[in-house]
This record gives sequence, C-alpha cells and structure tokens, in this order.
Amino acid sequence: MANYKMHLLVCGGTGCRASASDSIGESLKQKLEENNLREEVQVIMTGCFGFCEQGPIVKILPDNTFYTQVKPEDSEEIVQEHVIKGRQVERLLYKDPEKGEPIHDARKMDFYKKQIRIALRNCGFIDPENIDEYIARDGYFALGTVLKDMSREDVISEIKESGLRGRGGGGFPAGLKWDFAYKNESDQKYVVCNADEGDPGAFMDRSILEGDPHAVLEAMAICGYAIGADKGLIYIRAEYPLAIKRLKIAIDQARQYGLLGEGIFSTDFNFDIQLRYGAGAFVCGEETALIHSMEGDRGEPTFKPPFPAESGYLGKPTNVNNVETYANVPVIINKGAGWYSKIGTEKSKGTKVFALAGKVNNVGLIEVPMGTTLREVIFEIGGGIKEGKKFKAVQTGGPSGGCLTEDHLDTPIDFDNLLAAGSIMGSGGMVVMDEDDCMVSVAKFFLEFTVEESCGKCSPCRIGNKRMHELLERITQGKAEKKDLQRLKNMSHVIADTSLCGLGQTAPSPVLSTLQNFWDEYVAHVEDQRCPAGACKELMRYEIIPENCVGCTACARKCPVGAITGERKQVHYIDQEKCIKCGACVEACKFDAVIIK
Amino acid sequence: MAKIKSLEDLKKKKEDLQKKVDLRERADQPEHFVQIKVGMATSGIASGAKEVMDFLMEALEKRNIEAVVTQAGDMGYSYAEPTIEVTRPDEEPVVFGYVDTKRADEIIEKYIKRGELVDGILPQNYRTIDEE
Amino acid sequence: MSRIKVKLKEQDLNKIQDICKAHGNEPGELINVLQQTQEHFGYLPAEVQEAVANELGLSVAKVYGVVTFYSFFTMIPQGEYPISICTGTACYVRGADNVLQEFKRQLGIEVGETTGDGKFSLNCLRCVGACGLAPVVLVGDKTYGRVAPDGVNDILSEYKDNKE
Amino acid sequence: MEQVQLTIDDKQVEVPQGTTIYKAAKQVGIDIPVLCYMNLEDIGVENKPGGCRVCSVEVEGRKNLAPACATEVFDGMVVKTHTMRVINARRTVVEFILSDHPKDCLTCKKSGNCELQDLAIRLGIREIPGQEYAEMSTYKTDYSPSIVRELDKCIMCRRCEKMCNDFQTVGALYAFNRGFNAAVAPAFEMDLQYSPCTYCGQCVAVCPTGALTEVDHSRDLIDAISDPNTTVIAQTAPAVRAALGEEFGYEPGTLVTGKMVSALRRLGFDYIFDTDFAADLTIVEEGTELLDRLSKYLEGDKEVKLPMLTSCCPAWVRFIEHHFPEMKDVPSSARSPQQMFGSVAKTYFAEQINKKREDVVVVSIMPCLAKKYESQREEFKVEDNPDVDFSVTTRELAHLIKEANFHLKDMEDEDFDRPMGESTGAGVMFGTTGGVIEAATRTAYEMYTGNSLDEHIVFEQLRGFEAIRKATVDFNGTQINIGIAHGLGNARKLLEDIKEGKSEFHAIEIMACPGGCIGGGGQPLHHNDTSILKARQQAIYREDENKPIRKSHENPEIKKLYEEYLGKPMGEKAHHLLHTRYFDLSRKIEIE
Repeated sequence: MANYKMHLLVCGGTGCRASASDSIGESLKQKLEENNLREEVQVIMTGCFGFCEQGPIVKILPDNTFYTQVKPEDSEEIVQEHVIKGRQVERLLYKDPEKGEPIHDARKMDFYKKQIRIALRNCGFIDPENIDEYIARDGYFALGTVLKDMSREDVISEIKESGLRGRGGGGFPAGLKWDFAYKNESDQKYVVCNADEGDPGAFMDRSILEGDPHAVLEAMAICGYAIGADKGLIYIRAEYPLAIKRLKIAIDQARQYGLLGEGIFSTDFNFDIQLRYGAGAFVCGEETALIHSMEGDRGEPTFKPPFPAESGYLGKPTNVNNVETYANVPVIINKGAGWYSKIGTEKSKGTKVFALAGKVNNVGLIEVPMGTTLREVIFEIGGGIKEGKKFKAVQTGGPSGGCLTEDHLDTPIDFDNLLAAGSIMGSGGMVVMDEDDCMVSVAKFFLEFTVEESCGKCSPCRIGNKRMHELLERITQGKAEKKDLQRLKNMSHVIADTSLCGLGQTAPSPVLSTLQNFWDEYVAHVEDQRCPAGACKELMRYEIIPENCVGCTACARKCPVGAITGERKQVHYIDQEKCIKCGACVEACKFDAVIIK
Repeated sequence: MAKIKSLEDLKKKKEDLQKKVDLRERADQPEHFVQIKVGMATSGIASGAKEVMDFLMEALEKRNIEAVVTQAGDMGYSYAEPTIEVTRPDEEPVVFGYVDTKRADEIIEKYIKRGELVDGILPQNYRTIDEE
Repeated sequence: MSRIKVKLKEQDLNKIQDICKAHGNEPGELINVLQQTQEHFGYLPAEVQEAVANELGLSVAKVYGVVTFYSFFTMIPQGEYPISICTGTACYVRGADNVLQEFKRQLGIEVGETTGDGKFSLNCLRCVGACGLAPVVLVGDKTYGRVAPDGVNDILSEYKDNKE
Repeated sequence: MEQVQLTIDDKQVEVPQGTTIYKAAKQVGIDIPVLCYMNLEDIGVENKPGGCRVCSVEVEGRKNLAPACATEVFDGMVVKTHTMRVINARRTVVEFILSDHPKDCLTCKKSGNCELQDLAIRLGIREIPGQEYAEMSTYKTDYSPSIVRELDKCIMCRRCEKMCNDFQTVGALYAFNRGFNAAVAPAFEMDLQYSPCTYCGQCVAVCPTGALTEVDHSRDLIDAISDPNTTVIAQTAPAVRAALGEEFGYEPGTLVTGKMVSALRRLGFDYIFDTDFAADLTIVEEGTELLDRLSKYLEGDKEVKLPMLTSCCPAWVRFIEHHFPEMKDVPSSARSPQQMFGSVAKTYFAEQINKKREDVVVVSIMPCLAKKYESQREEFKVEDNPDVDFSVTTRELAHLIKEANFHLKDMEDEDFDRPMGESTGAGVMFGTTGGVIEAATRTAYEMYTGNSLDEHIVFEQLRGFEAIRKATVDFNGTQINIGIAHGLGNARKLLEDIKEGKSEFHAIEIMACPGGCIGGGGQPLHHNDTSILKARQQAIYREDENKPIRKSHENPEIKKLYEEYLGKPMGEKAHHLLHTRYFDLSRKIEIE
C-alpha cells in the first residue's frame, strides 16, 4: 500500500457533483500523474461535507485546508502550489462571511466549530465506495461485538438506554420499537430502512447514504440480530441515483467480506439486504404507506394498529427506522449507551442533523448535539442572515412543521421543545426566512406541497387541505375577509384532529404556527389588502410618482403588457388593470419614479 | 476477497487498514500528535526536502510514533534548507535547519521521542504560511 | 364486442418480458419493474402498462393506479431536454417560483407538459439536495445553480441552438 | 375471547376484545354515523379504509380523534361520540366532502337513496363555506351498456374497489391519481365497456352516492308502452318478486309476486310473463346437455368437458370470456333464461299472436345490471332486433310503480298470462345461489334414473349461503359431485382447480352476486345489511314450496312448447334458438 503523504478529499455529494466535482477529482488525479505524485498524494471522492453553499469543496489533509467553489481548472494551481510547493491557494480558501478574511485551517470555521458528528462521522472523511476505509474507522466492530458478546435482549436494552429516538419525524424511541418487533413471534421478520426522504429541503439521509453507506448496513444487521430478522430492505428514492449506486457497491463489498450473507462472523446469524425503490411520493415516509409501496401498491397509509412491528411487510413483523436513526446505532454499540446518552438533553439524546437552508450565509448540512439553540445554529454555524437582512422566522420540520420566531431563538432544540413551541423536529429541515418573506405565502407554499403529496385516501387531507390552500391563495390575493381566518383555524384543527396519517395530521402546522406567531400579518392581508413583506404580487401596486417622472418613456417601452401610458416629457401613468407586476418599469426607471406600494 | 470470519479477523484487518485513514484522523486533532512541517518550496525540494519527508514518514511509522507530517511552503530560511518545524503536543513549535536523513533520524530519536534538544534549532523569526 | 387489442413492437414486448422475468414476475415487484420499464422507454404509455400487468398477473387498473400515484412515473413522453425545477423549500425561499413562471412563459407549456416540437418538457421536483445552489434547475443531467428569471433565456438558448 | 369493559357516552359496554368502537356503540344503541365503512357480514367483506373520517369520536387520553369504524376498544376505554369537538369535526369533514360533490340532488338517480345525502340531512348541513371558489373534480361521465359512472360523485370510500377486486377479483376498478384528484376508475380512465368489467353491478350495489348507478331504461319503457303499434311483453326474473316489496315498506323476504303482476298489468304491459318459464326451459336444455356430457364421459370419452358450468349468469359468462378465455367451451351452451325467453317470445309467441318480430317489444325486469348488457349482445339479435329489447331493474320498476301513483300494498294478487307465465318451483329457484343446480338436479335425476323424486324434492345439501359449497348426489349408484359458488372470486377458485385438472366436480353452478340474483346489482339497495339477502333467499325457497309443480320438465307449457314448436331438447331448432357460444374477450397483447 502506498504511503500517502497527503490526502485530497473531494466532495462527491450530490450538491457538489452538480457543480462538476467529478471532473475536479479527475483533473486533480491527472495533474498529480503528470507530476509523478500519484504514489504520494491520494485523491478521494467522499460523501457530503455539509457545506453545500460553497461547493464544490476540496479539503486537503493533513493540513486542514478547505477550498471552496473549486473548478476543474483550479486543479493545476492546487497541485503546483499546494501539493508541490506547500503554499495554500489563497483565492480558493473559505472566507469568513463577516470579516471576509480567508480561513487557513478548516477547524477554525464557525460552520464546523459547534458541530459534533456522529451520524455524519464518516461523511466527507472516507471514500464511501471502499469498505476498507469504513473498517479502518471501526466499521463493523459494533456488529462483531454484538454477535460475539451480546444477547438480543442486551442489544435492545442498550439501544433503549441510549435514549435514541427515531430521526424521521415522530421521535419514537428506537429501542422500544425494536422491542415490539422482537416480541412479536414470527417465522419471518424484516428490517426496513426508510430512505424515502421526501421533505423538501432535507437531504441528510441521502448524504449519509452517499457518504457512509456501510454505517446503515451495519446498523440494519444489528437490528436484524436484535429483533430476529434475516432480511433487510432499504426503501430509497429512485431520484437518488448516487446513493443507490453507493449502496449497491457497499452491499456488494459487505457480502464479499462475509459481513452480509450467511453465517456472519462465523455465527448462525444470517442477514442480507435488498433495495426497493420509491417512486416519488412524500407520504411513503409514513411507515405503513412505505410498506404498501414496497409491496408494489399505491403508497397509501393504513390505520394503526396494527403497527408494522406486528404486521408489516407482507404481513410480517417489521421494524422501520430511517437512515439517520440507523447511522447512530454502530456508534452507540461501540461507545456505549452511557456515552451516547450524555450528549443531548434530558429526553432527546445524541445529535441531530439539520439541513440548514434559506436566507442564511452558510447553507449546508450540520450535526449538532440536541439542546443546541436555534440562535447558535442560525447565527453561529449558519453565519447569520444573508445580505445583513433581519431574521424573521425559521421553519423546522418541513411541511409538517411550523414557523418559529425571534422569541424561540434561545430555545434549546430537541423533540419536545420544538413541539411545545408549535413546530416539530421532523426530519431536520431548517429554513431560515428574512424580512422579505411573507408568512402567509410560506404557509401557502407548504400547503401546496401537502395538497400535491396527499395520497387522497382520507377526506380531511384530500379535500380539507385543498380548501385551506384555496383560502390561503385568496388571502394572498387580498380577497379574503377577517372571518375567513377563523374558518382557516377551524379547518386546521379539524384536519389535524381527523386525518388518517401523520401527513394529514401535521399538514396544518405551517398554517397554525403562522396564525399563532404572525397573526398581524394575516390581518394586514385581509383587512388592509396589504402584504407587509411586500411579497404578495396581487397586493402590490406599481405607481409612478409624478414629481420624479420626467417623461422619458423608458418604463412605457419596457412594459411587456402596455400598461404604462404617457406622452413624451409628460408624467406617465400605470393602468392597474393591465399591470402584471413584473417590475420591469422599476428596473427601467433611472429617476426612482416608479415605486411599489 | 477473503471473508472476515471473526471479530479478531476484523481487528487484524483494521490494523492493516489503519494507515489509510490515520492521516485524516490525526488531522482532525493534530494537537494530540507530533506535528512536523517540512519546508517544501522549490528550493527546499532541490536541497533534498522531499527525501527528508519520505524518510520521516517511513521512520515515524516504523517506530510507532503517531505524527502528522505536512509540507509547508517556503519557511523563510533559504540559507538553512531543508528545514522542518516540529510541534510536540502542547509545546511551542521548534524549527530545525540543514536537515538531512541522518539529522532527521536524530531529531526523531532525541527531540520527538524524548524532548531533548538537538543542534540546528533556528531562531523563530519566520512566518509560516498559515499566518501570511 | 371484439376483443381489446393492445399493440406493441416485438422488441418492446420482449424488453418488458425480460424486465418482468428479471424480477421473477412477482406482482410485489411492480414498482421496480415500472422503474426499469420507464428507464427503457422514457415513459409509461398505456400499452406498456398493459404488457406489464399481463406479465405480472395484475389488473391493468391496478398498474395504472400505481403509475398515477407516484410522481416519478409519467405517461407523457419527455422532451429531448427534460427541464426540472427544484421547488424544495430552500429553492422556493430563494425564488424558484419566479424561475418556474419564466420557463412556463418562455416555453408556453405547463408543468408536466412537453413542447409541441418535443424539445423540452417541464417538471418540478422536490429538493435535489443542492440547496446551496438554490434555486436549482436541471436540464437532463446538467445542473444549473443560482438561476434567476433573467437567466432562463440563456439556459434555453443553449439547447435551442443545438438544432441538428 | 377475552371481554373488555368500556364506556361510550357514559354507557357501560362489555364486548369481546378486538371489537371496534363502532360495533361496541351499536350494541348499546348508539349509532355513530359512517360513510366509507361497509360490512357485508354474511359474505365476509369488510371495507374499513378509515378514509371518510365521518365516524370520528373522542377517546379519552388520545391526542386526536379516532375513527370508530377502525379503532379497536380496550379495557377502560372512555369514548365520547357527541362532544362539540366531535360534532364540529364531523360536520366540517362532511362539508369538505360535499364541497367536492355536485349539488344536483334534484335529478340525481341516487336522490332519496343516497348515504351521503342522508348524512348531510342528519348533520343538518345547510351551506358549504367557500363553495363559490372551491375547485371541484371534473370527470367525464361514462355510459356503458349497464353501468353509468359519474366520477364527480366519487367520494373515495373504496367500496366498489373492494367489491371489484377482493370479492369479484375482476379488477376493473382501482384507485388512480392521488390527493384531490384521486378517484376510482378503470385503467387509463377508459370507459367500462373496454375494461374487463363483467357488469355484475356489485359496485353499484354498494356505492353510497350517485357515482355508480344503473343505465336507466324507464324512459324507453314508457315510450314502448305508449306506442299503440307495439305489443309490449314483460318477463320478470325470479329474484325480483322476493325484493320488490322492500321498496314499498314490506319486510325483507316478503313475496309480492301477485301484486307485482297486477302492477305491471296496470302499467299497460300487453302480456305479463315470467322468466321462470324460461328458467324451466333452461333446465330442460341444460339438464339434457349435462346428461349428454355425463354419459359420454362415463362411456370413456375423455374429450368431453366436465365439469359443466352453468351459463345463466351474464356477469359470470363475461368473467370467463375475459379472464379464462381458454375455458370458454366449458360452460353449458344453454342461453340464459332471459335470452331463451326473448328468443321464444319473438318467434313462437309472436307467431301465436300474429305479430311481426319488430312489433313486439320484450322487456325484462331483472335484479341484475349485466342483463342490460346481455340483452344487447350481438348474437342475441336478429337483423339488429334484439330478442330482449331492454332490461330494467327491480329498482327502476319500483320507481315506475311509484311514479304511476300505485302503491303495491293496495294491489290485488294477480296471475301471470299464459303460455309463458307458467312456471315451476324449480324455475323460481334460479333466483338464489344453489337454485339453478338444485332445479337441474331434480330434472337430471329423474331423466337419468327414470325414478321419481316424489317427496325428496329438496336437496338441502345444495342450499345455504356459504361462499363455496360442495355436495354429492347419488344418481342411483352414480355419484354426481356438485359445486356451487357465488361471487366471482369464489368462482375463480373453482375455475383454477379445473384449469389445473384438480376439480372433483361434474357440474358447477356459479352466480356472480352475493347470494345469487337476490343480491344482484339491480335490487333494492341493502345498505350493508346482508341479512336482507338471506331473507330474500328464504322467500325464494317459500315460493318453490308453494308451487304445485316443482320440476321444470313437468311444466305443461314447456312440454307443449317442445311438442308444438321446438321438437327435442338440444334438437336443431332448440339449438338454434336456445343455445349460444362464447368468445375470447381477454386483452391480448399483439405484436405490431
């Protein structure tokens, strides 16, 4: 084995690959080849670094250099300057968003400072297509230990003691779930990994599968041993081709090493894993829907009980956890429940991965201990609000979650606190909004998602959410009345109260939380036909200030619908009936004569 | 590929593979290890810095010393090249000049292993690339 | 009361049969079969669904029920250059809707449709995980990041000029 | 089973573990409103998707409301069905459903018989907030020969899907699309007539709204009777008389044969005949065919198709044509009674009354929707003139009687006209599962053995309500194995056995609907109460008992028909008028 002096880690997550990180890796290899350095410097395509905002990322070790927005043509300079001459390429270094100064050591980046990486421990660190790298990081030790030294009951109680809760949304204690599946006697049981991440704006599961697929395989095998299952199924979105590819490679390699298959570690434990593809239905994140989908049917949820632990895939006891939940398991076994449960808050143990997005400077994937405050996440790790604007709200938990305000910024994040604040942890989407975001529109956006993703099985979700969406639409158009807000509230409560599955039950959360936290903004829409954030097009008026207008006709010439009239050198006028609010006139006017009201 | 038949197998395998990620793991917390920077600007390479670096990496591994060896740019001591900077855990960095493989061996044995100073320490009036 | 006939080219039928056989003609494999079938044909026209139903021993109504349930499946042939606009939250917050409207306007089609010349089709998708690049547009496999409405024309002309 | 104690609206209830809240409440007289829920207990079909959420109730300690139809009780459970929270939720949910439902109740075929309408009345819903701007589903209406689908009225209760897939295994209907656009339809939303639909009508029988209804021929009937140049002949199927009374307030299971005849006469039909007559004719033909096949078989002919399947149920025939085309020569070639009647009426009888075929209109009154389709099959037409012009259901007849301002209870009992109104107890048995084969057995036994059945005319072993029944009848030392199935899913099992060569039967009777024709898609709606079907079955048995002649081959008018016109059973003329053939209707993938 070559004794490499330097490792060039190139982010091969989907985000960075979208910006050609593949060719960066290739061209780095080529440049090293040209300089006869292939024996000394290793190029590794890793999983996601999390810092997607500034991708593609190249990290150089051991000196912890963090290059951002790298282009394939930069590889010449990286090799010539950094690799050969040992000089960092200044212009590619990550720069502190506030001070604008380059940061020479990645460990000094705010983005990484507050993070503790358990689920993401190997992401951006190992080559996910090489099982050896996983083994070198203690991979499959947990499985080995479990098979050698622990009874099935031991494993379950270890998971119970760790306090690990499901990371997919509900936060149900994982150990308890395993226990149910363990206790239901059957000739056949299944371990299912829910990798049908559908939350718009959350992509941690994919990052884990792309960056550390073996962690999930190992955890599923551990679960299989604990509950008494010899078959595992990963239900993964077909839209995740890279994750699928890496999973396939990983499964293959694990089989070759005998870490999957028959008689694992020379015991009588057999376990193998297959992939099942989701085909684009958010509701399949719900476990009963997921199971129907795996059985080849419409992914409609069914009433629980019976729970999957009693009657799941093909009617057999089935344990369903999501990717991030499983990714924690090997660490818990290796380091012990005691170690794990020291991290986090009283009722929420460990860490949580969030997909930080929206109007923050550092968009990306982060992993923080439970109990970290929203402020720390948004302002320290996230580097604050973009363009120095004012923070307005943060939406957590995706379409099932709610919008939290300034008042909640110091709330330590955990399952129960978020719930109490009117939102949820969900799968970990975290979208930051600033003063330009209209909260009614945000609620409408999420409702639109729910309407589109509702399976249609139960009437409150199928029709009720549609009606809510229609009403929200009218509010944003200034066509609603104040009494409609009461109706909106009632619809929200009834839909939450009567829907069949979690999707419907939580669909009104974005509405309820914005009604609660931004009531005045709703009122402004219905009483004054005004959008305080200036985001609702129908409520905008473009007007010309006569004093400023010189009659240059620039705006009239630009207007695509001929809504602006006026003679040359005369004050112009915008016909509100015709105006489509495209804003072209504002751009065209050099005299600040066009204003938005 | 040979099957891994037991936890012991796996441990053995891991030990064999450790090197693969050692460099990365140590880079995560370099302050826990001996850090060595080798001046590797063009002049340094010409004066044999590359050989020194190769030697250091090989020797440290053979002698089971966990260290992080990185290359640095011009350290500002062109008169004394090749130069290396050694930082023992929780200590201030020390720079050695005119390092060849023989001196490197001595540095490992005396300074790195036991903390004894050896000849050739240069005064600290340089700027490392990190502080540019 | 003549029998309903479904016509398929021989090689197409053989392909479908191969795919089904590779999945053991198991009705439970319907979604995997449809995935692969769509991968091959680009879409799932009625005849193809009939053939799949036939091979797997399912009712065509069920196959259609499954096809129409999942957004990944389509019965409309995609354009030569399928355009997908990410409407995930991050992209939404950063103005994906305006970009979508601009594509609709310039192409003169709605979401889920294909232009008359078969060149472009327009779809929305939820989060490609490139939130750092929001708003994101995909044309085929190529990703465009930080797309603004006034950049739409540039993207389209890249492909329009490709004429033969 | 373990009993659990719970409280529902302050009432103590003790029920076995596993009982749902809905059933437990029913036990103490609390009627929780339901919509999608359907329990056809006697045929083992329960539909509880938990979809409509109308049955939501409050359970102490539970975060959200629970659907009473699907939630199982537990010990110490406290349920409240009438808190303001429940009432508000229930009403809001029904408002949601109505907001996407056409408001054409005035002209809707289901009006007055619609579960959704009942619910709206019960909950006192007076307006739908936001209706002015609420988007509504728009689908085209699909008219097939038997069934009309108005998908706009689909509320996604999934009952039809359940019947079509689970009970009938026909697979014509399935949910498609998702969310607001979801509904239940054939593949590609194609018209039913191009789908594998058998027109059994069980979807119509269970649809709670006007989304699935029968094709209405009552206007054609009025036109025909109004036309002075046509002779309008009615034939009434056996199951009609056992159910029609329900539409007029009679207890289920009341026979109204005489009153029905009287009503038809007053409506202006020229002749009121009985399909039972044709049933007797069917038995003679089918019985002869069975004996023919049997004796060939016993003589060692291995080519002969056994078991022989009955062929009087058109939905069943269409099922085999669609799903088992390779077995299309297994059923008896005998036409169904409706079609035998039509063919005899437009030849033999038309000649008797000196009428041209085209001046005679034969109207069948049927418990069935598939009969509408059957009457339109090409092979049952002569120069485009169908043997049976059209078929109306029991429900349509009831409407017409009411429309004409008659009340059945005021009617005197009257008798059918002759000759084609003469029938036996065997003929009437066609109305229930097991009846056709019992009638056939009576005749075949006597024909085969030469012995008279005398007192032992009832074959108890063929009667009942179980899904699949087996019986062996001793034909003087020859053991004849008989199978009976009602419901096409059950029939499928028997067919698959035949296909695999495992069938032990010589003859099999199959009826598509639960309970046979008494449970047909054209009958008064049972609204989920399958005990009604059992009562109708008992009525059929009573009608048999009351008949002076109980064996088809002893029907004097049938004998006369053969003597005067047909010649011998299965003879040339009989073959031409009374037999048919079957087609391969399956979907075939063809190479272009």
